[in-house]
Amino acid sequence: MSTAQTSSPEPEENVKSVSPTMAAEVSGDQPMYAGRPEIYPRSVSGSFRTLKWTSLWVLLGIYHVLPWLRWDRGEGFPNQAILLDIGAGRGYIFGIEIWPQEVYYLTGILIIAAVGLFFATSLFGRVWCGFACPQTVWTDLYFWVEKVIEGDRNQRLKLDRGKMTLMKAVKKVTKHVVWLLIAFLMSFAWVWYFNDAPTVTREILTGQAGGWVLTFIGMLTFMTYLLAGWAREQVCFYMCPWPRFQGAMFDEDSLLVTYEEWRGEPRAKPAKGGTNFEGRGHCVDCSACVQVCPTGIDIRDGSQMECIGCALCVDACNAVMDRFNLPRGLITYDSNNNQLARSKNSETKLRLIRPRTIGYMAIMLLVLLVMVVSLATRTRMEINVLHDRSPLYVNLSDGSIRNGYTFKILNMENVKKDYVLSVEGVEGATMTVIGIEKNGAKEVALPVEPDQVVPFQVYVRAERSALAGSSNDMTFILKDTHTGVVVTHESVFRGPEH
Amino acid sequence: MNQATALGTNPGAVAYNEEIVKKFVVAATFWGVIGFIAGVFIAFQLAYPVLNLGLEWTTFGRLRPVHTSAVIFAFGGNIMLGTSFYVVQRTCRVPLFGGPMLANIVFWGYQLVIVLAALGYVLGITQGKEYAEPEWYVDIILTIVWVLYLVAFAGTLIIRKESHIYVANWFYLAFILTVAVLHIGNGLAVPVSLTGAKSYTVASGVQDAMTQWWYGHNAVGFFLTAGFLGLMYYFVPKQAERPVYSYRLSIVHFWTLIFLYIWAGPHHLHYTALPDWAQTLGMTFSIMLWMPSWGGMINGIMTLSGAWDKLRTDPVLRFLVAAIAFYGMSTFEGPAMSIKAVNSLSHYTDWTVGHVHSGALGWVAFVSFGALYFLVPRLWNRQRLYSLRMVTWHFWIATLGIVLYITSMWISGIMQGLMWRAYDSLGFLQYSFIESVEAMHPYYVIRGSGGVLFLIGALIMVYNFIKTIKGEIRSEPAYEQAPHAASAS
Amino acid sequence: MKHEIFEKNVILLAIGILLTISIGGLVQIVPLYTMEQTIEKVDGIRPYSPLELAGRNIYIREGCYNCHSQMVRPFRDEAERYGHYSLAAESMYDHPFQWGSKRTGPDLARVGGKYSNDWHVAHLIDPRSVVPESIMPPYAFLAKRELSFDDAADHMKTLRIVGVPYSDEQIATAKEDLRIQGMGEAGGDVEAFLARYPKAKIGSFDGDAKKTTEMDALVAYLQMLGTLVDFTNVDPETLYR
Amino acid sequence: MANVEKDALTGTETTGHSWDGIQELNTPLPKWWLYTFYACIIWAVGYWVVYPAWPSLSDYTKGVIGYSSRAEHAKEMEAVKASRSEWLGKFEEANVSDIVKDSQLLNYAMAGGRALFNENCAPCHGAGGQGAPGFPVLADDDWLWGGTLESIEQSVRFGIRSGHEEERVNEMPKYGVDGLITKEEMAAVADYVIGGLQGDGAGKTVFAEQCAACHGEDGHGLPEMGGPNLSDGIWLFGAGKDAVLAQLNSPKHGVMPAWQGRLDDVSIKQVSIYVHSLGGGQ
Repeated sequence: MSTAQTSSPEPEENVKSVSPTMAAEVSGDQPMYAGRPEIYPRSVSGSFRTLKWTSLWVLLGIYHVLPWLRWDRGEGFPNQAILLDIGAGRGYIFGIEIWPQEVYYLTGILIIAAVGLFFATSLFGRVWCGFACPQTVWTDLYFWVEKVIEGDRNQRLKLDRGKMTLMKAVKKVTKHVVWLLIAFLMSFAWVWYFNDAPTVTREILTGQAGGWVLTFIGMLTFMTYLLAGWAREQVCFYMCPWPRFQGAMFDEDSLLVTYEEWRGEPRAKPAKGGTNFEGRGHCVDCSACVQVCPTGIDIRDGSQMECIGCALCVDACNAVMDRFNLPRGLITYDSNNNQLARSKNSETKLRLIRPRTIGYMAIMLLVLLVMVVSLATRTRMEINVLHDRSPLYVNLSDGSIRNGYTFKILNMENVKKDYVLSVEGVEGATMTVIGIEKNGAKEVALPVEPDQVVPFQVYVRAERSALAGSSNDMTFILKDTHTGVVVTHESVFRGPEH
Repeated sequence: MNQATALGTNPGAVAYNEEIVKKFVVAATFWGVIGFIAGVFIAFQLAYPVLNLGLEWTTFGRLRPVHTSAVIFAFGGNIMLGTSFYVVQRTCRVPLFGGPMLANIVFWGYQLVIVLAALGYVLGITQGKEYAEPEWYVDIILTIVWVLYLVAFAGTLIIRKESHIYVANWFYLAFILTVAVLHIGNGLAVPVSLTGAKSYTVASGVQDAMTQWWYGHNAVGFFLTAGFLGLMYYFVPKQAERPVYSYRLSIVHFWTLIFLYIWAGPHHLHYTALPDWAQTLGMTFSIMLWMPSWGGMINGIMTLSGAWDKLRTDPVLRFLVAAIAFYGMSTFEGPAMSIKAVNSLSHYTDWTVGHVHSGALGWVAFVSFGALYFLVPRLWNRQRLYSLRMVTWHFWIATLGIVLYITSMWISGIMQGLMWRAYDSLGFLQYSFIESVEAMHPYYVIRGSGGVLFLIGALIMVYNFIKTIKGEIRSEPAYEQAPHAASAS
Repeated sequence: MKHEIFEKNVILLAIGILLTISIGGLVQIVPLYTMEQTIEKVDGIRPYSPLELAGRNIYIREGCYNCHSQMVRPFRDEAERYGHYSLAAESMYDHPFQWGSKRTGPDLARVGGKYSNDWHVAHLIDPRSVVPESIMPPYAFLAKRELSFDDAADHMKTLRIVGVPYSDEQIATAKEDLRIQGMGEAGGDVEAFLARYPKAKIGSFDGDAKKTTEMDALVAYLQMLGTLVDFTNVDPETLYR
Repeated sequence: MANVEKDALTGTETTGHSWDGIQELNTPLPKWWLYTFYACIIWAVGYWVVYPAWPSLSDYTKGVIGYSSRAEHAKEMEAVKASRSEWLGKFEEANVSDIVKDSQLLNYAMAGGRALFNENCAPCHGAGGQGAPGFPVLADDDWLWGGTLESIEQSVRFGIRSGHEEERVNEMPKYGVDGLITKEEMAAVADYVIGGLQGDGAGKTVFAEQCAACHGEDGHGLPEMGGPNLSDGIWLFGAGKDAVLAQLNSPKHGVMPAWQGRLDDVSIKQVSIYVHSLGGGQ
């Protein structure tokens, strides 16, 4: 089987430019450990770069702005559109309020996220890694800062190889300060999602913020700075599991950043002013694709784990192809099948709709549907009933039987409610509620304050003759007198063996 | 690789004992399916308790050990024994020590242990220690079988024709030796009578707890991690046709892994009546274990990195890549969960179950599937598998199953933990326990569905194997790589 | 590379592995036996009575530990939900320990005396007849099956070998004690029994005094769990370790 | 080393060995791996210094901050207690019947009372007040000394035959032992009582003469003086003729301690409210 190594005419040269992960070539006693070779990506422009900028600013914008949106929920309730109040155990997403026992929506979101990743990967390869992953977004931003302060690739190379001067020191310090500021802003924004953003901002700026907030900000600032400033592509190479999953999720029809090896090879530098590309490949070996790569690889070695699919090399190569009046797309977003077809000059086909993508779509839609339906039909009141365990039932002095229940009403709405409780299933059963109903009634009115869980001690009493056996099914019915909404809860009524 | 010739050809002409590997492959596949079915069944028991059927033999309490033992020891064990016999012969270039006779005794002895143990669980014969449920008489048989296994394996290493012992075999050897030590140490018990099944463990209370999790954690550590790393070190470079990434890393992470792993047991006993000092050791060593565990991941993934372009066309490689990814994820999640503050929330909840299954389904089962798909056509001397497309479908379906499983257990576990410690505005416990049970229902349904998908994937594999062994080839579009320069013109 | 010596010699490699893996286990397990403060000094801990032991064996047989822990951790919520945190002393006669690792159901370390016998029996026969939301399997067969524990004395002798301090008297009266605890006065001298096993719960747990069933044994065990130590008499600081 | 080759793709050397076609590269380890490993070790060492960690055969290193998970827990529980003190003030001021009218205070009292009950009362009265032979059921509506909040609070505070100066006390005469009535009369009145206090025979006469003063004319009991209701089928010392005869012959008398002094005022209020709720809240 032929692999990339047999196809490279000049492997040595290849080696030099590739493999940032590999140590310098040392024969004999190699070092036990090797540091990370610094990467100096050159800036580039083109359609994918534009897309990447757009994605970067849109995502950063959303992330930093979202918590500042307001949403009126009435007196005494947070007016932040998106807020995860851990202390109170509430999540607010615009008009939706989530209680702890409704966290299953999060499962839905996670499933959609995971399947969505599979879906996107099966269509377009590692678009997530290339354009949307926080690691990519912040690293990209850090690259940009680096470029603005220290200059483009060649200037940076020169700067780093040169001696320490005042100018160099100033540049370096400035860069790291800006990096830290960005990291700080990132972590600051994180905290906004869990606190009232204006309040917590004021608290931090006036030094009144609590220990947890500061710890979080400190940790996240440090981690962002470390990961985007120092670790960079190593996170993708070694630590993150998604590159592997996505690698496994490609198929023959997935569009990936691909070098058209059959067209580009044998590569060679063009003769002076040369326009003759007879008998040679279209690759002019300018190494532009290598220079712009944020992970420092050579895409011409074929699909690699290190490639995050950002397509900057496509932009770089297209510019070169234009210069030589060669067809664009020597490096291109393409599928394995299309490459096969192209190389044989047969018809190419963009197969976005295939059993797999349909399957992923279906699952995502299904989960989404379940979530929407359950959100739309969920009642904002809930009851929990716990039947007493000791005693299981009580014989009363008039010969009737009584069962005790710990009854909890969750009023998830922001208004005070008057509920009416009744029971069904046991003939003639009456209820007493501690502190509310002393004498026994078929219906008991239970008031509950807004956004509260209130427990009640409920006793149900029934005649022995009304019981069919030791365990009788019984249903509690709670009715909201304002809205007419009814929720029920199955329970049991215990009595003696007959 | 030349697809036209059969895959099992043996150019060195060493008379490897492959019959025994075949047996283990069949047994592993069989027990795997049994274990997955048992898992799906007990998962649905938690969602729909009526599935306990009202019979004493089919309650969750009795079937859960059937599931765990079937997947860990029957499926995983047969994979380990089978692949170690395959790998040790080829990497030593000698046939198995002890001949077919010894190998067969190991095989049938091991199957006997599995059957006796499983029968015992259903009938209520158990030692009551997780993952070490078999009673004393099964323990004794297993000890004998295991020693014979060691003889066959180490014997082959001794008579090897290669000058050096390959790294896969270090891991296999560590697995065999350590599991023996753990099994004996944790299994010490005095039977009530020689004619009865019941015995009482020698250790009690806190010492027994420590011994149990020294065993239990390292069953994971040496059975499901070190052992399967051994497997990985053969099948990944073999399937990828790439050299192993770093020999140095192998050495460093091998010794650090086996040294540190054994200390991590007490993190299963955080905040229990185990003294604080032991908990500290358990937690700190678990954290230190992080990098050595990842050493295996790096070696695996970087070995594959040279063969990345094959991923689109080699479905077997997919399983191996995903397995290593899951391994990396679990070995990150594990140390995180060993931190006492995290553990105080996660312990006793479904989060632990989700964590175990991301390792078990994602790492152990996937790397095993990869090895099985590699082995079957070679052992039975077929040109290729009956269908490579079906391997791909197995992969897509199984990954979806894992997603459903892990996400549901993750959320349900965290929610369970939060509900248990939730307080109302007056400072009293907000939820009764049963409310947390009730809240689990949707997750148990989702988890069960994930299990069903995983099982369907495995059944596709079984079908594929049966057809392959019959010698059939499915007519399907072949996987073809995009052209390289050499083939372009 | 010095590592070659391991790669060329199986015996050395094996010895290296064995030494490497031995250290952790030894350091963590041995001191638990030798260090005095490992098991707290508290009054009231006693070996299980024969009926409780039978119940405990049923608990193990049915795999209850797969879903129930017996280990209350020192957290506020657990203290308020279950009671005082569990001590090592409280499971010192547990061969094997049953601390568990999963709470599909609630912790049982202090379930003793919390609920009525009636509740336990009804719950074990059909959990959903008392707790509709429960997902526990039904154990109706326990109530139908008469307890067979004729070899209780052998079990206790075995436990004595592994360190449970059963007295000769306790072993000699094993059968009688089984009867007394399951039937009360009808079975024999209750006071003498209580002297042998203080705080044991006596009586026909399942309401049928004529025979002692597996249900009786299991409920007897559940009803004594966590009740032996009287924490009002324990200075908390003596428990720190 | 023999056969050292250079891998064409990466340019890294192999170790020169080959096993079944598998070769090994000799790539140096990534530095970040090493540093992260070191960082974990340093963190662990630091942790050992601070927390209890390393054992000897008889003791262990305690760590510089003297941490113990159980001591932490004790501190936390103290803090919980302290945080509840604001509630205690409200309880001190209010009397029990005011407390039950405030739903927050009621819930608070119920939760606190339940914990106190389990700790102090359940040993005799059973969890949830299910009772036991000789120990009254608190979960039913049959109250020996009255089931109103105030009556219950008084019973709890001063006890029954507790020796406290404000104890609740009564005594049933030893009809048999002291020969106050004849055997025949005893049998007759026992039959009358277990027969549901029906009929007109000798039993009724004896009852009216001897029992009605405490148990009431109709046998429905007189809670003011602790005379039990004999008509409701609820029996403290056992049902049936033998049990009734035994009680007539030589009555048993239950004793409950006075909790004033054992529990503080607020606790007594809470536990009284809880017990009151157990009985359905008369």
